[in-house]
Amino acid sequence: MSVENIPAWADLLASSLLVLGSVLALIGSAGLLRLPDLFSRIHGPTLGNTLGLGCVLLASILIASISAGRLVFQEILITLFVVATSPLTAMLIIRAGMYRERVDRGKKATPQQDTMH
Amino acid sequence: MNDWTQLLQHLPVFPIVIPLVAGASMLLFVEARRTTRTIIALIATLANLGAAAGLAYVASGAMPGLWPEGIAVYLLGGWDAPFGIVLVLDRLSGVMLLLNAVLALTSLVYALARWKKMGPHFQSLFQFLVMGINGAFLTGDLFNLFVFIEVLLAASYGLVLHGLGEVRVRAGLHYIAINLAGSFILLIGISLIYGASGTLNMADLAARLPALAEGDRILFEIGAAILGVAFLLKAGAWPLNFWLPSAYGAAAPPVAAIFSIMTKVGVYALLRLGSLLAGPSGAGAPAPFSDGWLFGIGLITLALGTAGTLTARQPQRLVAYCVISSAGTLLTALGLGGAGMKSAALFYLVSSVLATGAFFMLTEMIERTQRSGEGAQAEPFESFGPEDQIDPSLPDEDVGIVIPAAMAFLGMSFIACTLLVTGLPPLSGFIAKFLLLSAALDSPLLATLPVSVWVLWAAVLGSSLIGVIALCHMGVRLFWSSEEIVTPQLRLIEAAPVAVLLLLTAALTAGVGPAMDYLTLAGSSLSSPQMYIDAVLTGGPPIVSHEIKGGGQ
Amino acid sequence: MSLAWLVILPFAGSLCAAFVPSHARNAAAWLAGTVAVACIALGIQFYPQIAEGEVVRATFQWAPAVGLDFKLRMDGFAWLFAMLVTVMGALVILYARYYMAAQDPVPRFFSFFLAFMGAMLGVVLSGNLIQLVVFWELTSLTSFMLIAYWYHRSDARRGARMALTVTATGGLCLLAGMLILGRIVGSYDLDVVLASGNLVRAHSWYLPALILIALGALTKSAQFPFHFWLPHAMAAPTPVSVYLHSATMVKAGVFLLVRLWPVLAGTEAWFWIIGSAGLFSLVLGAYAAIFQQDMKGVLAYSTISHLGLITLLLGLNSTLALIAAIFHIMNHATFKASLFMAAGMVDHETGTRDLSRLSGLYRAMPITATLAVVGAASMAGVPLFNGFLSKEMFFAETTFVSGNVITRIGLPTMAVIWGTFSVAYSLRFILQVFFGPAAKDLPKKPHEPPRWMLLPSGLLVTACLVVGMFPATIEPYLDIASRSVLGPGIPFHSLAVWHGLNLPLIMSLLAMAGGVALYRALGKYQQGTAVVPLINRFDGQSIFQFLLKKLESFAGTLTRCLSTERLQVQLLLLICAVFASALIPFSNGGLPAGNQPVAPVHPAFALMWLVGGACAIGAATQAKYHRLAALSLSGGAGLATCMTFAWFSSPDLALTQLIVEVVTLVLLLLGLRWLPPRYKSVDDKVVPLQTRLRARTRRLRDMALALVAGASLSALSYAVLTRQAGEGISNFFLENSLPLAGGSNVVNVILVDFRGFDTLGEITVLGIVALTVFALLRRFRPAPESMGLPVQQQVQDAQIPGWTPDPRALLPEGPMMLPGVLVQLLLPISGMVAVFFLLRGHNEPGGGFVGGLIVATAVILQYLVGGTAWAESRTRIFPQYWISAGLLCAAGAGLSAWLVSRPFLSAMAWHARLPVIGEVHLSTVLLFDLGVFLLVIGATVLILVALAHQSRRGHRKPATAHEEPEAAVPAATPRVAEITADLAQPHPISHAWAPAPAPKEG
Amino acid sequence: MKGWPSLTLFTASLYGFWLLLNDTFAPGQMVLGLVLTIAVALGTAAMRPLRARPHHLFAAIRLLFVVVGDIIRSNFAVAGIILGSVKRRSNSGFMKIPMDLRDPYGLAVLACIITAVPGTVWAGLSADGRALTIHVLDLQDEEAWVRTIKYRYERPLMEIFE
Amino acid sequence: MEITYALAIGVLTGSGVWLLLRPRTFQVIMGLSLLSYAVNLFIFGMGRIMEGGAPIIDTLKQIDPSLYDDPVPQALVLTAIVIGFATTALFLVVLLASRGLTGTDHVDGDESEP
Amino acid sequence: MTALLPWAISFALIAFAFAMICAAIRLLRGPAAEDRVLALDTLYVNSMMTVLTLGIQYGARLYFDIALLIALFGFVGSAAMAKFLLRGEVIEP
Repeated sequence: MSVENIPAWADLLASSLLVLGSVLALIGSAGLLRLPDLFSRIHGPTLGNTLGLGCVLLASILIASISAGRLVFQEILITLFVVATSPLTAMLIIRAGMYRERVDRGKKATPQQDTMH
Repeated sequence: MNDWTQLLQHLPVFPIVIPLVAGASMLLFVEARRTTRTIIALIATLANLGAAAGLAYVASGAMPGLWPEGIAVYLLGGWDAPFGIVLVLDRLSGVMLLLNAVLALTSLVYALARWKKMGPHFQSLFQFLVMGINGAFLTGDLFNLFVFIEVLLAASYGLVLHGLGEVRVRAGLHYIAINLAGSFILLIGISLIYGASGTLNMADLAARLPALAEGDRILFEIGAAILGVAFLLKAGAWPLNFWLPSAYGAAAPPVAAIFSIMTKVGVYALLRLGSLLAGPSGAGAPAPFSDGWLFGIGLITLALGTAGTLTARQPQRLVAYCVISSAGTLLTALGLGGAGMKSAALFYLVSSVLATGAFFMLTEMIERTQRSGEGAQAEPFESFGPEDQIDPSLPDEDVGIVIPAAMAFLGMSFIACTLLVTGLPPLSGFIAKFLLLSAALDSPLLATLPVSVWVLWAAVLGSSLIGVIALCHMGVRLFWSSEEIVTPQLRLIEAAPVAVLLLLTAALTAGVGPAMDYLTLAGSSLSSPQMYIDAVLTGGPPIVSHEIKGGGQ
Repeated sequence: MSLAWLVILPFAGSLCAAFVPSHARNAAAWLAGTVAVACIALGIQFYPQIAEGEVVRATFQWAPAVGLDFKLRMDGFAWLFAMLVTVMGALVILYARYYMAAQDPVPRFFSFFLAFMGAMLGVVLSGNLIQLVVFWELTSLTSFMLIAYWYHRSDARRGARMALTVTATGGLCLLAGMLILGRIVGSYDLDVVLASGNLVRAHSWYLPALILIALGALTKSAQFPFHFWLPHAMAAPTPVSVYLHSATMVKAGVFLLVRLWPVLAGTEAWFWIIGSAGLFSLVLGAYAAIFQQDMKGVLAYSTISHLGLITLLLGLNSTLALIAAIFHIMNHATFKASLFMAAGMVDHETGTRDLSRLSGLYRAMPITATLAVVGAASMAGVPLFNGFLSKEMFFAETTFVSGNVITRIGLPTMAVIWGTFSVAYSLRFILQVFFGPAAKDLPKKPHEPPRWMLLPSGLLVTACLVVGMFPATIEPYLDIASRSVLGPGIPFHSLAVWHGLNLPLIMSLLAMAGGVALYRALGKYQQGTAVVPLINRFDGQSIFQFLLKKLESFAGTLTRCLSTERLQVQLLLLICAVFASALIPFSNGGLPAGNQPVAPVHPAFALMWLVGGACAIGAATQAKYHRLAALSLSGGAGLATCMTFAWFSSPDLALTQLIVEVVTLVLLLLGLRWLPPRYKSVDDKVVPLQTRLRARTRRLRDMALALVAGASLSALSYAVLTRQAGEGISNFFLENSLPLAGGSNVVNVILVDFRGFDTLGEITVLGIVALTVFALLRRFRPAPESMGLPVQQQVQDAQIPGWTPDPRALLPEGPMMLPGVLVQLLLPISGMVAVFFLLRGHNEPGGGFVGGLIVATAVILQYLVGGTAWAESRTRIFPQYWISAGLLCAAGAGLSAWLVSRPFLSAMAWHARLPVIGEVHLSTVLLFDLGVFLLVIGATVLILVALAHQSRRGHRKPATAHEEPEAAVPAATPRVAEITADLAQPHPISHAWAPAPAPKEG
Repeated sequence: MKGWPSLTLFTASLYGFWLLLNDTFAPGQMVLGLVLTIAVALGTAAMRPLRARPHHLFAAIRLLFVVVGDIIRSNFAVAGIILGSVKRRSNSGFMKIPMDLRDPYGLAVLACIITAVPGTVWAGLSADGRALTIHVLDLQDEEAWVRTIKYRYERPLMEIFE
Repeated sequence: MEITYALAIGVLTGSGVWLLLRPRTFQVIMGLSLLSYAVNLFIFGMGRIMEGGAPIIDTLKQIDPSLYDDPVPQALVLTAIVIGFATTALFLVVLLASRGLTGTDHVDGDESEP
Repeated sequence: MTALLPWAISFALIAFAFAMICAAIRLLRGPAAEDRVLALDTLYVNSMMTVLTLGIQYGARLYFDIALLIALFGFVGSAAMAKFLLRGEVIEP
C-alpha cells in the first residue's frame, strides 16, 4: 500500500495528529458519560467534531498529498460540512431538551403518568 | 437478416419490456386521464399476449434457424451466459408466459369496469405485476429471479391493498410481512449458493455441481434447501400458506384473478431449479425440491385447501382455498414423479389457473347479487373523508354494455367453474385430473405400484368430492337460498373475461391432444435438462459479439 | 356421422332452448319434441344394421396420446337403450308440456332436459371408458339441475344436493375404476376392453376395479346402501321423475353393469357384491315402499326395489338372468314411467300426492285411474302384463342358483317375500288413491287432465299390455340386445305368457296371495305417518346428513389445526421450515471445516461490533415501548453495518447503506407520527397470571429460536468465510470490466452493464413501492389518537397565540430560521455532490442510486426544516414524473441497443475528441444510470413527501366533519405543488367547496 | 437584477466546490463543471430566495483565524473539564446575550461559530431576534462570555454581512 | 476477523428474528430492518471478506483478480439494500394504515393474544 | 521505513472504537430520548473519523467519499429525531 513510502517527518507528524485527534475524540465521547446532564453533554462531542476531526483531516491531507505528489485538500469540504451542519442538530437537541425540562417541571407540579417516549 | 427477423430476435425480452414501458409511460399522464392510461394498458396487454403467443410458438421449435430445439437464449447486454444475465425460453416458460398473458388481459378488461377506479395507479401496478411474473418465468439467472420475484411481489403488495379497507389492510399486512421474511430467505439461499459455487446462472450452476468440493457441496445444498423453502412459500405450500386465503380472499377480484398465477411462480421455480439441480449431477435434488418432501407437503396442502373450501363462508375465500388445493395437487403430483406426471401436472396447472382466475372474477359478480352481501367488496365504496369520494364524473354503472340474462350467465359460469376446480367433466379440470391419475398409474407393473400412488388417487378424488360438496353448498346458498337476490347489471366487459377464460378451458378440453403433445415435450425436457444447459452455456443468437464494447478511459 | 348427431342434437337443442325467452312454453316444447323425434328417427335408421348384429362405430380423434378418443359405438344393447332414452324422452316432453305451469321458466326445464338426454345418450353410446365417465358425470349434473328445478323449495335443493353428492361420489369411484380397468387392459377403448374379459378377471387388480365400478353403478342406480337419495329426489317435477327416476338415469347404473358384464361378471366377487346389493335393495325397497305416504315416495322405493331386482339378476352370473335383466329394464321403464305420470296427473289435478288425503279419484279421473291400474298391475307382476314376464324369469333364475343351502333356499324365499311386498304396495297405491269414498278437502277440485297429457301414459300402458300379452313383439329386440352383450353364445330363451305350472308360477301365486293378505293386515297401520317400521332408524338420509355435518365440523377442525390466522405463528413456522430444510443437507455431512487462513481480529473492528451488537440487542429489547430508542439503536447497528462495508473494501455499499440509513430513519420517524405510543402501565396489571405465563413461555421459545437462528446463520457464514472461494464468475468481471465495459469501478459496471437487468428490476421495485405508498396514503385514515396536533406543538405554539407560519416567507419563521439558511445552501451543494457521484460512478464509488438519494435527502431536508407548505411554496416537484422519466430513461437506454442490432441493455459508447475539452466519453450506460438517478429521486421523494402530507390532512376532523373544509390549513394552498393537490384532493371536481386553483406566480 | 452579483458569487463558489470535489483542473471537467454549476444554481434558485452580500474578505479571514484559535483553546479547556472533577463538570447553564446582528447569514455563521467552539452551544434566538440564548459548559463568568461573543464574533460578522 | 464478522451477523439475525416474532407491528418492522442488515452482511460475506481490496481497478497496474474483493456480492447487496429500503417503506405505510383502521398495533389487528 | 504510522492508525482506530463505545453506552442508557439522539450523532462523527483513518491506512481516496457523505448527511438522522422530539413530527405541515 502507498502508506509505506512517506518521509519520516510526515510519518511523525501524521502519527501525532492522528493520536491527538483520536484522543480528543475519545475524551469528547467520554464526556457523554462523564457530564451530568443533557445540556452539558452536548459539549462533549464538539471536541471530536472540531479539533479531533481537524487533526485527522490534516493527517489525511498530509498522507494523501505525499502519496499523490501534490497538494490534496478535498478534506476541507468535510470540515465545511460538519461545521455548517452541526448547529442544526445541536440546536434542535437543546431545544428539545429545554422543552422536556419544562414539561417535566410542569409534571412535578401536577403529577401525571409518564407520557413521553 | 431483414428487419423482421431482427426484431424477432429480441422477442424473448418483449414480455418484460412491454409492460415496463407501458407501466412507466402511464405515469406521464395524470390520474384524471384515465382513458389514455386505459388505452396504453390495453395495447400493452394485447402486445404482451401477442409476444407470449409468439414465444410459446417459438418454443415449440418452430424456428430452428434462430433458436435450435426451441430454446431461445437471450443474452442481456450481450454478455455471455454465466457472466451476464440470460433470458431463457423453453416450452415450460412459453406456456407460463402465455397463461399469464391471457390472465392479464382478461383480468385487466374485467378491472376496467369498476375496479381500476378504486385507487390510484392501479394500471401501472398491474403492468408491473405482469412484468414481474413474465420476468420470473423467463430469467435464467438466480439472482435475477429474486429481482423479478420482488418486482411481482412489490406490485402485488400494492394490488392486494388496492381499494383499502380493514379486511384488506389486515390481510395485506400479513401478506407483506411474510413475504418480506420470505425475500430474506430467498436472498440467503441465493447468496449461499453463490458462496459455495461462485455462480448465479442456473444452467452454469447445474454444470458446476458435479465438480463441487465436498464442503462446498454441502453448503450449496443448504443454500438450495433454504431457497426451496422460499419457493414453497411462494407456491403456497403448507405450512407456509396461511396468508393466502386472507390475502387472496380480500384482494380486489381482478387482482385475485391474476394472483392465481402468482403461486405458480413458486411452482415454476421449484420445477425449473429442481430439474436443473437434480439433472446432470445425478445426485438428486436437495430436500425441498426432492420428491418425497414435495409429496408430503403437497398432501397436507391439499388437505388444508380442501378442508378450507368446506369451511369458507365467503365465496372469494373459498376460491382462495381452491388455489391452495390446486397448489397441493400440483405439489403432490410433482412429488410423486414419474415420466408422464410432469406434463400431466402442467396441464393441471394451466387448467386450474384459468379456472381460479375466472372464478375469482365470477365470485365478485355473484356477490353483487346478494343484497345483504357484506365482505371485502363493499369496502372500497366507503369513503373515509371528504377528499376520498369516488369521482362522480365516472359513476359506477355506466361503463360498457349490459348483458342480458345475467343470472343465467352467472349460474352457468358458476357451474363451469365448479366443474373446473373439482375436476368434474366435461371441462379441462376433468381432463387434468384424469391425466394426473392415469400418469400416476404409469408404471410397467400394476402390482408393484407404490402406496403413494393410491394416496395420490385418494387425495385427488377425495378433494374432488369434497370440492363438489362445498361448491354445491356455496352455489345453492348463493343462487337459490337467498331471499333477496338482485339481478345485477353485468357489463359485457365484466362477463366477457370470465366467458373467455371458461371457453379457453373448453378449448383446452377439446384440444387436449395438441396441448398434451406440447406439454409432454415440456415435461420431458424438465427431466432431461442437458439441452437447456447446453443451449444457455453455448451462447445465444449470432448477433452477440463484444467488438463494439466501449474502450477504456 | 349420424351416430354423432344422436349425441350432438340434444345438446344443440339444449343450447337453443336456453336462449328461448322464459315464457315461451310452447316454443321450447316444440323444440325439445322435435329434437327427441329426430333422435328417434336417427335411432330407427340404424335398426337394419343393428339387426344384422353389426356394431356401428364413429371415432373422432381427441387425444390419442393419452388414450382418449371420442368414440361412439352402437351395438344392439346400446341401440335398445338409446331407443328407450329417446322414445321416453319424446313422451315425457309431451307430458311435461302440459304438466309444467305457464309461470314456470319452462325453456330452462327443456334445456336441462335435453342436455340430460344428450348426456344419457352419450353414456349409452360411449365407446371409450373415460368418455363414458364424462357423460356419466354429466347426467349427474344435469339431473342435479333438474331435481332442483323448483329451487325456491328447500326440499328440492336438499334433494338435488344429496343426489349430486351421492352420484358424483359414485362417478369419481367409477373414474378410478375405469382407469384401473383401462390400465389392466392397456386401452380405454370399449371394444378392446370387452374383448379382454379373461385378462381382467384374472388380474390382481380385478377386485379394486370391480369395487370401484360397482360403487359407481350402485350409487347411480340407487342401490342399497346408497339408495337414500332417490326418494329425496322426488322433489323434482314429476316429468323429471318419470324420465330420470324410472326410465333412464337410474338405469344408467344397471346399464353399465350390463355393458361391462362380459368383462367383470362371472366371479364370486361379482356375485357377492352385485348380487347382495341387489338383494338388499330388492327387499328393503319393496318393504319401505309399503309405508310411504307420498305417491311418488311409493314409486321411488318401488324403483329401488325393481332396480335391485335387475341388479340381483345381473349378479347371478347367469346368461339367462342377464336377458331377464335387460327385459326387466325395458318393462320397468314402461310401467314405472306410466305410474309416475299418473302420480303426476293426480298431483297436477288435485294439488296433493298424499296417500292419506287422496281417495276415490276414479270418479273424477277415470282414464287416469285405468292407466294407473294397468301400470300398477304390471308393477305387481300380475299376469298378462309385462311385469309379470320378467318377474317370472326372475323367479325362475332364483331357483336355478347354485351354491350352498342358504342361497338356494334363501334366494327364492326372498323373491317371494319381495313379490308379496310389491303386490301389497301396488294394491295400496291403487286402492288408496282411486277407490274408496271420494276425498274431501283436496286443494283442487279433481278432473281429468288434458288429453295430450294422457297420451304418453296411455301409450306406455298400451306397451305394457301388448308386451304382456304378446311377448313375441318384443322378442327380436331383446334378442338383439342380449346378443350384443353375450355374443353369439346366447342361450335359448323364450318369452311366453304361459310356461306351464312351474315353480315360478307357484311363487307368483304365493306372492300375490300374500300381498293381498299383507295389504289387508296393514290397512290400519298405514294411515299414520310415513314411518317405516324396523328399519326407520337406519335411514340413509339421516346418516348422510350426519356424515355431512361431521365432515364439515371435521373440515373446520382440520382447517384450525392445519392453519392459523396469526402472523407470529406463521413467521415462526417459516423460520422453523428454513431450519428443518437446512438441517437435512447439514446432517448428511456436517459443516466442513474451513481451509482458508483466518485474518487476525482487529480490536477496533471487534469493539465496533461490540457497539453494533449492543445496539441491535438494545433495539430488540426497546422496540415495544420505546420506539424512538429502538430506532436510534437500530441506527447504531446500521452504522456498524455500514462501517463494516467500508472496512472490507466496499465503498459503494458503504455509501449506499449510509444514505439509505438516513432516509430510512427519516421515513420511520415520519411514520411514528401516526403511530400512537404504547404505555407500559396500561396492559401489565389486568393480565391474568395464566396469560402472563403463556406469554413468558412464548417469549422463551422465541428467544431460543432467535438464538438458534443467529447461531446458525453465523455458523453458516463462518463456514463460507473460512473456505477458499472457488473459481467463480467474479474474475471475469474483474478482468473485463475495464477492457470490455470501460469502467474501473467493477461493482458499478456490474450494476449498470454486466447485470444491468437486475438494476432495472430493482428500480422498478422502488418505483412500484412509491406508487403503492402514494396510493395507500391517499386513502389513509390515521389512528384517531394521532389525528390532532402533536402535544409538543400544542404546548409550544400556545405561547405565541395567533401565530401561523407564512409559507411564503423567505425563511422558515420561528426557531427554524437559521437552520433554514444553512439548509438552503445545502441544496445546491447536494445537487453538485449528487451529480459528482452520478458521473463518476462508473470509475469510482458512486452511481445513480447514491446520487439520487443525495438529492432526495436534500429535498427532504428542506421539508424538514421549513415544513411542507414552506418547502412547496417555492419548488414544484412532480415525483411521479420523475419515476416515469427514470424508468423510461433506463428502459430507453436498454432499447437503444436494438438500433444497432444488439441485445437489450447492451452498452454503447462513443468517444470524441473536442478541441478544448479533450476526450469526451458518452455511453448509454450513463443514460441508464441517469434513469436510476431520476427514479430514485422521484420514488424517495414521493414516499417521504406523501407521508409528510398526511399531517396536512391530519389536522382536520375525522371524516364526518365536512363543515370545516380547508380552513384548518389557511393560506397553505397557494402554489402548492401538484402533488399536494393529488394527495389531498383526488379530484377537484368532486367537491365544489375546494379552493380555487392556486394562482401561479412568476 | 439585484440578485445577480450574489448569484454569480454563489455560482462561483459552487464552481470552486465542484473543482475541489473532483480535485482536478482537466479542461473537460472545468467545462462540465461550469455547465453543471450554472444549471444547479439556476435549478435551485427558487429554494434560495434570500441572498447574502458578504464583503470585507479580510475581516472574514481574520475572523476565521480567531475562531480557529478559539476552537483549539476551547478544545483543551473542555477536555480538561471532562477529565476534571465533578465540581468542574457541573458548572453549566444557559445565558442570554443581547444581539445586534440581523442578517440571517451572519446569524447563521454566528451559530456555526458558537456551536463549533467547544463549551458553547447555540440554543436559539428570541422571537424578535434581539436576544440570543446559548448554553455554556463552564458558566463562571457570564460577562466574559458576552464579551467574547459580542466582540470577537458578532462585530466582525456585522462588518462582513451588513 | 471472520469470527467477528460471523458473530455480528449472528447477533443481528438473533435480534431481528426475535423482533420478527413479536406481536407489535413496530417490533416487526424493526426486526425486518435488523434482519436486512444481517442478510446484507451475509450476502457480502459470501464473496469472502478482504481489507483494502476495493474492486476498483487501478488503471496503472496489471489486472490481478486476487488483489480485489469479489464484486458480485457487492452488486447483489446493493440491489438488496434498495429493495430492502423500498419494502420497509411499504411495510411502514401498511402498518400505519392497519393501526388507523383496526385501532391497534397488534399484527393480527386485534388484541386477542397479548 | 515508516514505523509510526501503522501504530498510530491502530491506536486511532481503537480510540475511535472506544469513543463509539462511550456513545453506545449513552445510546443504550438514555435516559432521555435527546441523550440518545446526541449519542447517535456522536456515533456518526466517530464513524466518519474511523473511515478517514481507514483511508489513511489503505491510502485509498475512496474512503474520503464515504466521509464526505457522512459529513454532509450524517446529521440528518439525528436532526430529524431531534425535530421529532421537539415538535412531535418531522415535517410540519
